[in-house]
Amino acid sequence: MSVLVGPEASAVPPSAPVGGEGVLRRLLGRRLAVFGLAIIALVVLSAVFAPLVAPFDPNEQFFDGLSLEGSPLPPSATYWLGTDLLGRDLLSRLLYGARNSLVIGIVANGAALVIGTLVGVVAGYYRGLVGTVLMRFTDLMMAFPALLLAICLAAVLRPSLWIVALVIALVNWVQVARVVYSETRSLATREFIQAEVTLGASSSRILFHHVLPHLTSTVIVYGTLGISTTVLLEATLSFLGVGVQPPDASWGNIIFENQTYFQAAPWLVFFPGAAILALALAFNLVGDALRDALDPTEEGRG
Amino acid sequence: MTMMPAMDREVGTLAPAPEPVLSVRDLTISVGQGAQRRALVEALSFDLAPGETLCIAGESGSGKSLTSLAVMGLLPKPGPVVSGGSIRLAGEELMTLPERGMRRVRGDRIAMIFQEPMTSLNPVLTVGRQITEAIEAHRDVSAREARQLALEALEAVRIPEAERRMGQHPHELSGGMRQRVMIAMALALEPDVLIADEPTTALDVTIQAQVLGLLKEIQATRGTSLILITHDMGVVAEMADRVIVMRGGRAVEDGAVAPIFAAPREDYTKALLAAVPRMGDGRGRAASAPTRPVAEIRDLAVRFPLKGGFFGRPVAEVHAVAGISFEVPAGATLSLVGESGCGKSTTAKAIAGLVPYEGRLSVAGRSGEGLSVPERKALRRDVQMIFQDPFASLDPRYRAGDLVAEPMAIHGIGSAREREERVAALFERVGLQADAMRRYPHQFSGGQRQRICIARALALRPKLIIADESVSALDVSVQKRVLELLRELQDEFGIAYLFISHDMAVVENISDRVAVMYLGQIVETGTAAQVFGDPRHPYTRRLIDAVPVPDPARRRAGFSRLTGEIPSAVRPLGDPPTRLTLQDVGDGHLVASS
Amino acid sequence: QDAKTITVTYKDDIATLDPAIGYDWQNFSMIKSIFDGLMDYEPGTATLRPGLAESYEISPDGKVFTFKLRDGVKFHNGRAMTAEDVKYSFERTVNPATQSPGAGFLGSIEGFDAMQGGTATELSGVKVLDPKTVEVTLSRPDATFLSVMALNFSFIVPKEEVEKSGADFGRNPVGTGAFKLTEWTLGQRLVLEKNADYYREGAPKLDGITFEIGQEPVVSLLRVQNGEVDVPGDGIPPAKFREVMGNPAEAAQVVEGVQLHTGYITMNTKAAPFDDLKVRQAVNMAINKERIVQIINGRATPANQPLPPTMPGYVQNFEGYKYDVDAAKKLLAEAGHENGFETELFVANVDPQPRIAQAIQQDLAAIGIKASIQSLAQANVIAAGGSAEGAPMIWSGGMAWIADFPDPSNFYGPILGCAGAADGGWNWAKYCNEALDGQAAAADAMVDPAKAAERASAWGEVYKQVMADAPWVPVFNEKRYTMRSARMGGDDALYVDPVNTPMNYRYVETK
Amino acid sequence: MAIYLARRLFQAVLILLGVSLVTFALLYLLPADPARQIAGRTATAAQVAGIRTQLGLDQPFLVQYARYLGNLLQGDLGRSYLQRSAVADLISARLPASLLLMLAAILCELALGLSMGMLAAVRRGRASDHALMVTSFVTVSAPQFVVGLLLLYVFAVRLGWFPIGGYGTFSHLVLPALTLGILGAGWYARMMRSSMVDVLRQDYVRTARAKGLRRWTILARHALPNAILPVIAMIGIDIGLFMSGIVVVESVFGWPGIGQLAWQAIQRVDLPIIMGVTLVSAVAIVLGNLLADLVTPLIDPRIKLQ
Ligand SMILES: Nc1ncnc2c1ncn2[C@@H]1O[C@H](COP(=O)(O)OP(=O)(O)OP(=O)(O)O)[C@@H](O)[C@H]1O
Ligand SMILES: Nc1ncnc2c1ncn2[C@@H]1O[C@H](COP(=O)(O)OP(=O)(O)OP(=O)(O)O)[C@@H](O)[C@H]1O
Ligand SMILES: [Mg+2]
Ligand SMILES: [Mg+2]
Repeated sequence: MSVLVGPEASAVPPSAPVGGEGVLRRLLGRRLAVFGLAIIALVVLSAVFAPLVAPFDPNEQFFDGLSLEGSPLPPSATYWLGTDLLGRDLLSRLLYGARNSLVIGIVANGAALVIGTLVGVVAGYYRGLVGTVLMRFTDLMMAFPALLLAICLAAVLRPSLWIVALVIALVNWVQVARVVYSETRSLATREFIQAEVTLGASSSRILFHHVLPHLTSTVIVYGTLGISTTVLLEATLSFLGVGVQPPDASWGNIIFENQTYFQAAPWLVFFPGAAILALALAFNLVGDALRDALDPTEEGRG
Repeated sequence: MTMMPAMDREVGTLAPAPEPVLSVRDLTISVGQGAQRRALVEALSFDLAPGETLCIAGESGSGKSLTSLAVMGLLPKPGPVVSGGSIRLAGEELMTLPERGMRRVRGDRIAMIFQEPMTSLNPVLTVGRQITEAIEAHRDVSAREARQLALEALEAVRIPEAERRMGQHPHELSGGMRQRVMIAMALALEPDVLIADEPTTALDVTIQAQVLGLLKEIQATRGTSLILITHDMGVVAEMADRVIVMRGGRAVEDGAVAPIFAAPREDYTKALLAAVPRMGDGRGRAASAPTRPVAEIRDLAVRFPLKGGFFGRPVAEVHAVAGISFEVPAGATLSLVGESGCGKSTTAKAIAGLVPYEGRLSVAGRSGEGLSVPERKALRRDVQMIFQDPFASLDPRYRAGDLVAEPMAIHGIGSAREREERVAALFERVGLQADAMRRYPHQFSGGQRQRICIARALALRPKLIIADESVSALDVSVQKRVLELLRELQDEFGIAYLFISHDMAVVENISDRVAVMYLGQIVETGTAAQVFGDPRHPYTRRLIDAVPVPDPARRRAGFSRLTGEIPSAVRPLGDPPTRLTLQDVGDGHLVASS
Repeated sequence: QDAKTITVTYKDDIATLDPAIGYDWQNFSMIKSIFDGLMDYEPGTATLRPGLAESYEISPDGKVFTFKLRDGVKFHNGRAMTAEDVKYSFERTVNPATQSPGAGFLGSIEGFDAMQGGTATELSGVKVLDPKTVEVTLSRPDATFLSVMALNFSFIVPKEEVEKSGADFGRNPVGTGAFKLTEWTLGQRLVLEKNADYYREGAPKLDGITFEIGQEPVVSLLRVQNGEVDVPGDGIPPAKFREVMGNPAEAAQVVEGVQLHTGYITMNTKAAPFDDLKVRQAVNMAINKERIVQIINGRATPANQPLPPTMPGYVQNFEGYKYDVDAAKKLLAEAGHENGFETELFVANVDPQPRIAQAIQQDLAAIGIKASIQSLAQANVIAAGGSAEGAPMIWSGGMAWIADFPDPSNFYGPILGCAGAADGGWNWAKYCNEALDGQAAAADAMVDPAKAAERASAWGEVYKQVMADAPWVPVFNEKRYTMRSARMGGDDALYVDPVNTPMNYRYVETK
Repeated sequence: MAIYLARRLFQAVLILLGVSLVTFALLYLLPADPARQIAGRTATAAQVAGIRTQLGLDQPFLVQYARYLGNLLQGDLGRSYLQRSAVADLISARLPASLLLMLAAILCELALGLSMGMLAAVRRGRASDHALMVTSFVTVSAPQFVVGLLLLYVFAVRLGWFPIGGYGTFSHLVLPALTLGILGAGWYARMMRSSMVDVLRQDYVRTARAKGLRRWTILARHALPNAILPVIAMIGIDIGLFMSGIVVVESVFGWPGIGQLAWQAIQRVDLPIIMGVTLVSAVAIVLGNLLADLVTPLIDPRIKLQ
């Protein structure tokens, strides 16, 4: 009987610890994630230190920045990324514009993500009155045109970047909420959530400890894609007079004001577009890696 | 009732097997990379002759499921990988077979029944679809024929109202039914090799007997070879031609069934056999003086609407629980037994507050209805539930240790440090290594997960634990230890158990009282001694008779197969079943008048 | 494609074809080809000629105009036009219920105020003498009245059709014009068909015109290049200008002309700091107009006064304010703004306006004025300019004054006169010089056609004095560049017709 | 179910009321003066006041709103200030085109997005997965105006496969639907990949494989319905998102939809049109979401309507 007395016999040595502190380690263990982090760091640093790194004043309209007929100049030794329609240095504008675009893409988009997730999770879990009211409110917000809200806010308040950020947060959370809501509904039927209920876990504990972690992949998808779309949305809003006003640059409005010129001066659309893409992709890489790192079943994947 | 003719094969003799259908050589499965690499299955070899039944028994976590997954080429990715050895099917090497080739093998030539039926069935597809598609994938049949075959398969595993079940989704079925659906799916195609991973664990004895009978029948008519993974030595004795006993990833003993049962060579095998609970040797415990009941259930009824028709209006109702009353005495064990689908899990869920019910129940002096939030929380602290399907009830993103610590964290018991110590102690007591605390649910075997669930329920030392088939996935050795643990805790802290099981031997061993359920109602209840010693209701008798005996020499000649209408709890709207009245036949031994 | 029908594209919707209401540049000349007024212009010029009126007489005091109507003019519904229709049409425009944005143009007709005020249902100044004769009496002499008679708001509409269609007359226009509307699919296309009964010989030259609506200018250009479209109504988009001009084959299809247009910056003369003349003058000197013209690829000529060069009254050798940063700085310092100041510059948000605004911004910065740009939808800029507190600076581009009719008075009244300076008016500089208003009225009282030159120089004086007060910075006069497909013919002048944009539909032809 | 539907429709009406009230209030707050816009440049203050009275703009807010609602109930959305046409006419003339475009775009993005996402999930971690995901980000980050023009340039001007803008036939529909759909396709692809990756790990997928089903059968029948849940919710959202995309796409392709109408109205502050378009799109969005909510339980039977 001796064999049955001790703990389960095992042919294998105890395995090394895998998680917790491992999340960061696993994240850093992925080359792509590190690459993504590097790009993000690069963008953030160049935005912060734009005055130091930018070759020119972003708003200066150089006399030699335009051809005699008034056309912008393609990339050259002086103007690395070319000049814009007013003869300004595109590179400098991109560097300074990063400041505005980061506020939108990260702060506003992040706020939308947080609000949307909270609303969606709560509505999806507490069905009944709370859920219904929240979801119908979400529907209302969704049915309400964002542009209109923006225009009215702009007319009533003083247009500024933070107003745009506010509008974007107010508008974008809705989509997140919707998707999170439907996923939460489905998650709530899973047995491990029911098990949690029988343990006496409070709803908030269930929501934050057990439902939310399962939503990370959805939230990450929205967060990363949201970067591109919000940065572009900001441009539309600026155009309507709500946000960043000329001559201040943002990646979105550089694209927006030059998009009809994309054949005549492709660099004016390509470079800011590439910047947005790079930022979004970098976040995506990190997001993907983070999601994998948070997901124990992913352990062992390279 | 008819009896099948006795099998003509002699017990214990090996059918001559010149050409094995399946041949496994030096199979090694390991996990991790580089220095972290460790083997989960090591150098396992066996042959499977046509028509042979090979039982793989052994300790929980010894690599049984991994081995069968490896044969199917379905090891999870990322995860354990085959790092060596060969697997040949009728001479063809499967290890090197491309995916397309494997696809044709799977389902058709080798079929597998998975261990965890809840997660193994697709929640969004109807049961019927999931069976027919397997048929359609390999047979050139029309949709109608496929449906017909599927229906036959379902009827073969004795699912009541098979026709209607075809249109139901897995979550509408009881655990045992899901298991039978899995079996039907695998059997529908009559494969050459059938790998059944704990196929009858979730089944009550009567169904188990029928399913085993069915397996034998198919084996006899089709010459199917069977790999049966089970820890139930009764089943082994009943079914096996040959046995492999595994432990820690290695085969410790291997041979024909009779000699092994008669004269086990290895200590482990000996211990395993010794640990098997046997009917009739546990007298239950002496009926102690009736104490104040910890749970009182009065007229509990649960109905589920069955949707149908155009707008998804309910067309009928499942009377899963049709008005039952019972009490769980404090510090004692009440066992709920009964065939699959009779409403045991539903009763448990109602008591745990997971499904809406009618009737009244009170636990630990609190009524279950109209509670405030803190009252409900307090109630939940007193009542813990262990779910039938352990994998589904563990949050896959948490480490086992954290999962077990969870209830303590919820109720704010102890510091983090204390909790950790307590978790470690619990792990030890349920027979899990300390390092298991750091692993995630998917990295455990079925039995190990079951133990995590048990540890979690014990963490709070509640007044009542509802244990739904909680030891059925455990190998006998661990099962024995867990049962001992449950009993110790009961003695120590006065925990009462509502124990749901189909394993009559276990039930007889651990119960103070037993209630026998049939179609949502209780047909007989009394002390273990009363019910097992003097079963009055015919249904009870049938249950007891169906229990397999862990002795190949006493193998039954055949299995009873029920004929006629399979009873069902589905009834038209507004037509509740008539309530049975229970009569006292002496000393609180209640029997339904039939 | 049928040899004699052409396709024209526009981006914006055609709002209405009701002559009393339509006031967009797109529908303005469409209406001109569906309806007619008593007066008309020689094709391709700004020279008035009689239209539905065969002849007219002006009383010596310049207050009574007697129009003799042409014979045989029929509405598209077949009915002959009579003097009653003239009276009806004028009264319809003036009637407040019509809500005509151009009612004010008829303000000099006697009885206008009574009718607008609701105390009269008829214009006392309009009398039908006989079915072919109308007499219009003015409350004051008005030299522009004949031009007004050539303006859409005084075009003749048939009463029965107006009453039949009610508020939707603008969608079912019936006039006497060279074309009639045969199809209008909202938001998609309008088809005009030749009116075979048109009263003028030799017009129209086309059998039909199809207008395709909702086309992005860049795409319209692609379609022109592809031979699907004959005229891009919105012209050559700035983004494509260099490309088109750089391609000899395409450049040959471009017609260049002048426009009765001036782009200017207004400064709010009623509020600090622009209430100081020196500041306004300093700004006038600070703007580098050449550079701005360069930014828009040279599609304009720098301006120094409100009137465009082709307008009577333009002062040929007016010096204006020269670009001189140092002088500007000095003036600013004299005004007490050594360190400059902060202000706002409003601009409509359509390319290239925000760019021009940024160029202006940089020029202002050079003399120390920090102007922040408010780039808004046109309607919002207009609202800001008209509001009681006004807007410090507005760049007029995109909303700028294109003359309704080629007369110097047209650049004064609402945009520089006292009347327009009121709350909600169009005089964004809030410039109000009573004396100048008097001079302007005097000039407009010179009705005698013989005194045209004198009147022009009187107006020239008015604008010189405006520039002395410097409420505006005239920046440039935009040139018009339109394109036509190779199959389009007719005089180039028809494509840069000063009163018909993008072209004179009645006289252009296919080769 | 019928009760649920009735309740949801009732809620939908409430939502629409809410939208109309808020929109009306916001527009009321706008500084633009419609009477002045109508009256034109030459108008005197008295004229403007007259128009204001005629339009009832001098009434208190609630009176104006009540009257608007009253008219709305009779199907009257008012008349455009600048176009003078009935807003209902303007919208109904353009709505079919927009709906058609949206429908085509949804199909387009579903077809593209779901297949891209599924492919990426299946090839997870391989080069094709990375390529697909970069593509999806490119489509999401690319300005639609440029995408539209590029497509137009390549497929209409250069290759001549499709007409250069316009409306009417199927071939007119292809490029605008593609332009609008491409952006959404990126979203769907990303979304789909992530939920697919989750689903592909589930035990029931293993069961399906054990049955020897074809790869695509497993994907389409077993994985897709489970993975598509978050995507369904997105379709409801999409209708809202389209409202902004449609403005650009419609103008690039000369597509006579309400996007152009709305954009022009916003530029010109033509309040009745803004109001009307807002309401119509709100109806579309509310219905879209309702539909998504109704479809979800059909796909996931565990979810019950309540
Ligand atoms: N993904 C994984 N990663 C690491 N270890 C794993 C993984 N899956 C299984 N294991 C370990 O492999 C061993 C064998 O598991 P397996 O599922 O084959 O056991 P089993 O014999 O079927 O047990 P049971 O009877 O409990 O089902 C167990 O110790 C388990 O913890
Ligand atoms: N959500 C549901 N919807 C419809 N029917 C259900 C639902 N849940 C359970 N049922 C039905 O209720 C009956 C009782 O189910 P229950 O799970 O209680 O059985 P059980 O006694 O636990 O059986 P087993 O031993 O097989 O687990 C079954 O007929 C089952 O099909
Ligand atoms: Mg197992
Ligand atoms: Mg059960």
